[in-house]
Amino acid sequence: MTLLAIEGLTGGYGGADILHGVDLRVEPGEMVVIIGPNGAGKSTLMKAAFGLVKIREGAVLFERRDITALRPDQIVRQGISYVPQEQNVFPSMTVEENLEMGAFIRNDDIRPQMDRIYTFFPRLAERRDQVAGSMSGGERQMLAMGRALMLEPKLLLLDEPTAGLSPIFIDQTFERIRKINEAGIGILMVEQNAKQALAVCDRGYVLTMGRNRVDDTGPNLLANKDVAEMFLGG
Amino acid sequence: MATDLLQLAIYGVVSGSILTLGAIGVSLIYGILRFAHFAHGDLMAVGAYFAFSLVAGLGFPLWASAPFAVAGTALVAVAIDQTVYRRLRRVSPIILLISSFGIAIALRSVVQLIWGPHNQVYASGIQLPWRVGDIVIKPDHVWIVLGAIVLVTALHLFLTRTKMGKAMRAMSDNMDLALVSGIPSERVIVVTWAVGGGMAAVAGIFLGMDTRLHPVMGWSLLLPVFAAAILGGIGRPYGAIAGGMVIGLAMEMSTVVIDPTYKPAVAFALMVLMLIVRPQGLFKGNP
Amino acid sequence: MIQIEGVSKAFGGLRAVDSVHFTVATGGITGLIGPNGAGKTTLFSILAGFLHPDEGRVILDGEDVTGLPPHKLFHRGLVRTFQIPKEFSRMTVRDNLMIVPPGQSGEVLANAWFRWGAVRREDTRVRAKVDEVLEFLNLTHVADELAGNLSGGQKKLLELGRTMMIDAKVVLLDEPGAGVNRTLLNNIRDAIRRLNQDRGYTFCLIEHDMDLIAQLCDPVVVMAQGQVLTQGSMDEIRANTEVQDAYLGGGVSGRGVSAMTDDDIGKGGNGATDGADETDEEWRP
Amino acid sequence: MELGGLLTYGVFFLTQAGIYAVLALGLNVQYGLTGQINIGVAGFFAVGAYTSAILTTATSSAHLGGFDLPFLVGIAGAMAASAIVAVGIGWVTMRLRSDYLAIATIGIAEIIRLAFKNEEWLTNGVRGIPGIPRPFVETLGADPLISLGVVLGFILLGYWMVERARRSPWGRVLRAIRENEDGVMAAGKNVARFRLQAFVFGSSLMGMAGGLYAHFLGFISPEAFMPLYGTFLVWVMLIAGGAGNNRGAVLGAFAIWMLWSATDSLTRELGAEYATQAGALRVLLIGVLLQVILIARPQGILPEHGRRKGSR
Repeated sequence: MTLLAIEGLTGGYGGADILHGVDLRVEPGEMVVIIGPNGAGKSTLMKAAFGLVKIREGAVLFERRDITALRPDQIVRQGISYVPQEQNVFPSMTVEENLEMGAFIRNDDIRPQMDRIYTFFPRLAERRDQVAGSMSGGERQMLAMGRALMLEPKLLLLDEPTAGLSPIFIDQTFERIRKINEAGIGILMVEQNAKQALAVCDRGYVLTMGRNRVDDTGPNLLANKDVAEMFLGG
Repeated sequence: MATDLLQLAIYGVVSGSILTLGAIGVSLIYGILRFAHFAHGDLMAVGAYFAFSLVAGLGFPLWASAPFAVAGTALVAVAIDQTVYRRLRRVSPIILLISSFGIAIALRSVVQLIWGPHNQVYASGIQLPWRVGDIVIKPDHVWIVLGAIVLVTALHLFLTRTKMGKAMRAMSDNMDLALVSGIPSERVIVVTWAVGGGMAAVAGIFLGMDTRLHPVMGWSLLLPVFAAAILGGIGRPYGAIAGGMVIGLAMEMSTVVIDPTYKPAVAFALMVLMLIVRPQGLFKGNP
Repeated sequence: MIQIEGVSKAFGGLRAVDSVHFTVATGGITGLIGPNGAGKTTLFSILAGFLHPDEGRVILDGEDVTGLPPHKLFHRGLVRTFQIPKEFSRMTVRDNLMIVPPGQSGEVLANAWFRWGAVRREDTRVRAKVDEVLEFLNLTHVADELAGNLSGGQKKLLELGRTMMIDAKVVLLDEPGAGVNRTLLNNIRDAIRRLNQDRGYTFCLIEHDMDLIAQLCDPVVVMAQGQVLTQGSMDEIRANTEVQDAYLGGGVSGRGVSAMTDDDIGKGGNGATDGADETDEEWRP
Repeated sequence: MELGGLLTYGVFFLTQAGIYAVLALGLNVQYGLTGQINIGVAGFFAVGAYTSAILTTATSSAHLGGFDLPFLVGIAGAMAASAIVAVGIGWVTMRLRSDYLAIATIGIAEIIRLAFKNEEWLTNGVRGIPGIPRPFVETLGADPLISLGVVLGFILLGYWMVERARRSPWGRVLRAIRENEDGVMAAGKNVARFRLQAFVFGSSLMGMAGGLYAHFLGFISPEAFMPLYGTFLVWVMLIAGGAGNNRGAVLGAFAIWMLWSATDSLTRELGAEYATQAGALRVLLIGVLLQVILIARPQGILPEHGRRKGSR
């Protein structure tokens, strides 16, 4: 059963449409990356999947259920977590509190999941009582992912998880995302660092001007000469 | 002179305690709903009068009527939010502010309608003060300060230990992220009003103990309450504690040099000074 | 026209703009490109006086204008537009443009009362100028429409129209083509070209539509991670592998633009140990 | 009520409503055109009233002055004094968010009220200032119709000033600031200066209304101002009439004043012993009315659609 299916999505903010009939799917356990030049509508597409963008036409299906019209808080309950690109932590709250907020809708014991996250991100365990606002960018990104994982989602949406990070941290972040994915969690992410992202993902979509251009496996896209040119036009 | 100052400092801590309780509510509401709630002073008056009804009407002791007054005021605050503010939230904070100004006036009229325009007291007769050297301390003052400490501690525990309290902080920190985390914003807003209203009721009761009850009692405290909230960084409940104490002490201590009538002017001057020098407050407030 | 000399700006620890040097040549159209977060818009904000640089100088026409407020720079003929158009949505298109000319006598309140005749006459002149600008931009048919009802592309044209209302010397355009349909995009492109050729406007524009850049701009300056990566003609830029890398990411090390460490991003982090934090744990849900 | 009495009442009613209309016009400059929230309307009103009273009354040992100056000088002084107060408060708050201005105006109004009550050398304290001459009493006599005429004249003047300001390039800039401040800055205008001008202009109109009030009643004391209700009524008038629309402001003032006066009959119906309750009930009704308007018809009776044609 396809995990996430986006079909013929058209929409945007307010008046102007940014997306024009985009199709995309994520199979269970798959890692899918969306790349494309700035302004292509990558982040908008991801937000649309999460109910944060006005959708005029098309549908978003999650495990064959139509979630097109649901609000973000309802979509969370379906098993999708979303990590925004910026402002993705609660700055005045501690690491531990941030994680708790990630699990707000859960009423069962969240301790085991929190322990798993601390083992996976040892840095967060060290800083569990530190307020998020005082942490470095890389640590915040870990925390943001940790918060989203607290729900034990089936699908994780990541919006440019490596933006603003130093090279060494970029490598680590991709490594961690791959490990999360290996555990069976579907991943859909938007990335600027297209080469690295394509190298780790199963499949990739290239978006330009709010439309699908190419989709293929990561290695194939990486080898595709047209893809590089798409970023620089011509 | 030294004893005079110490005596004034005691009064300052007492009124600082009252201001703190009011300013915390203002700050909580601002943090989550992003508007300056001008009816907060009058919510304080409503709380004070609820308690008065139980004391004067049913003969309850004041401490026993306080919980009912707190619950009643919290209910009033939530009811106002659900009937009026909720409908205006999507419009703009400016409209909410104007609306709350109207609510302030309406609440005061209701108080006047039900309880009359005159001064009232919880207990007549003179309280026997304690004397420590030349310092005079009224038992009521001790209760006020202790009560404020207990409440602030309780609020602190609520905000740091309970899921709902944390959700309130989360919403005030980053509204969008709270939404995508699945935090139910409407429920948090209702709780915010209940907590803010409850704290206001206690502040009103304390104010009534300290002085007297009067329909305008809350409105006259609105300026110092906001001064305290702004001083502490509006939207920061913890800042409100410091802000409340600074304003309370400054207002009382200033009476050494200026006419006591102008106490509000002292709060005003401090607030204006703050706005010029450091608009974000002592502790960085919400932008 | 504009010389940018070692301009830097940091937010918190993030060096959004990091000792940038380049020159916007008089009478040219300079393109400014680069991946998201490269610091292009921040640089524009500094040039137009909306932000104060931490370091460096901005020279306009030989004069140091670093740190002058927007309205002063405006009066010197330096105008910017915004990525998201800042139109006055509940005012008519015409009024949006009539606002612009600086120092209108009717902006002095007393003149509105006591010299109404003169104010009217001046307004008539401004109105004529507005009509001309609207004509130029093909917007005449929407002159009395509320600006908020315009399409994205029309709003971009309106932004351009504002710069025409004062005879600007240098115009900084922030993504004039973003979210604009093809037809209107050609319209915008022609307007920019005519303003440049016929009226001698100097442009510097941020744009992600590389076709538009290729058609209009020479030279093109590429920014990445707050710094200028390279500059040259669009053909040179396309051939430059560094630029491709900047857009596609990867192959980062030793590129010279990656001086930013993670420690720069947030305060308080134990920067020295960051990066050494490899985990071998598997993620088990 | 016999005809003569009715007529007297009508003149009295119109004069008072007219004074409120001037206040509403002043507030319209601040809120309607600029989006500024002034909760201290009554403060600027009081400054105007006292200034004009002190300038025009005969010399008295009870308060500062009086200076026995002509009525028009009094009004000019009233406008100037309110403007000066507004410059002070505006200078501090113009660069800040609008809610800070709102809080600051509460403070300034409160301080003004306290000062007028306590500084006896200046205002004769709670005993007030009597004997304020009616407008042009020496040349035209003391007929209430003269006062009404004068007030109506000032409404026209105020309306003309505000309307012209609104239609001028100055008003255009203000509307633009309300829409998008950054855009106005990018267009090279000094936003803070325009805001301050609007605030001061509006406040001086409130001062003008205060002056008219003093001359109309002939006696003022701190109690005469109902500090808060003064402010509140003016707000309801403006919101009901249509913020941003000058005709709306004037219409709102007359309509709400009519409603306010009509509810006055409540007081009489209930009898003297319930007078205070009746008063409170009236205020409550107006408070509820404001909420109803904000929810049901926020644009008021006459919406500001004039902005479409704006500067024609």
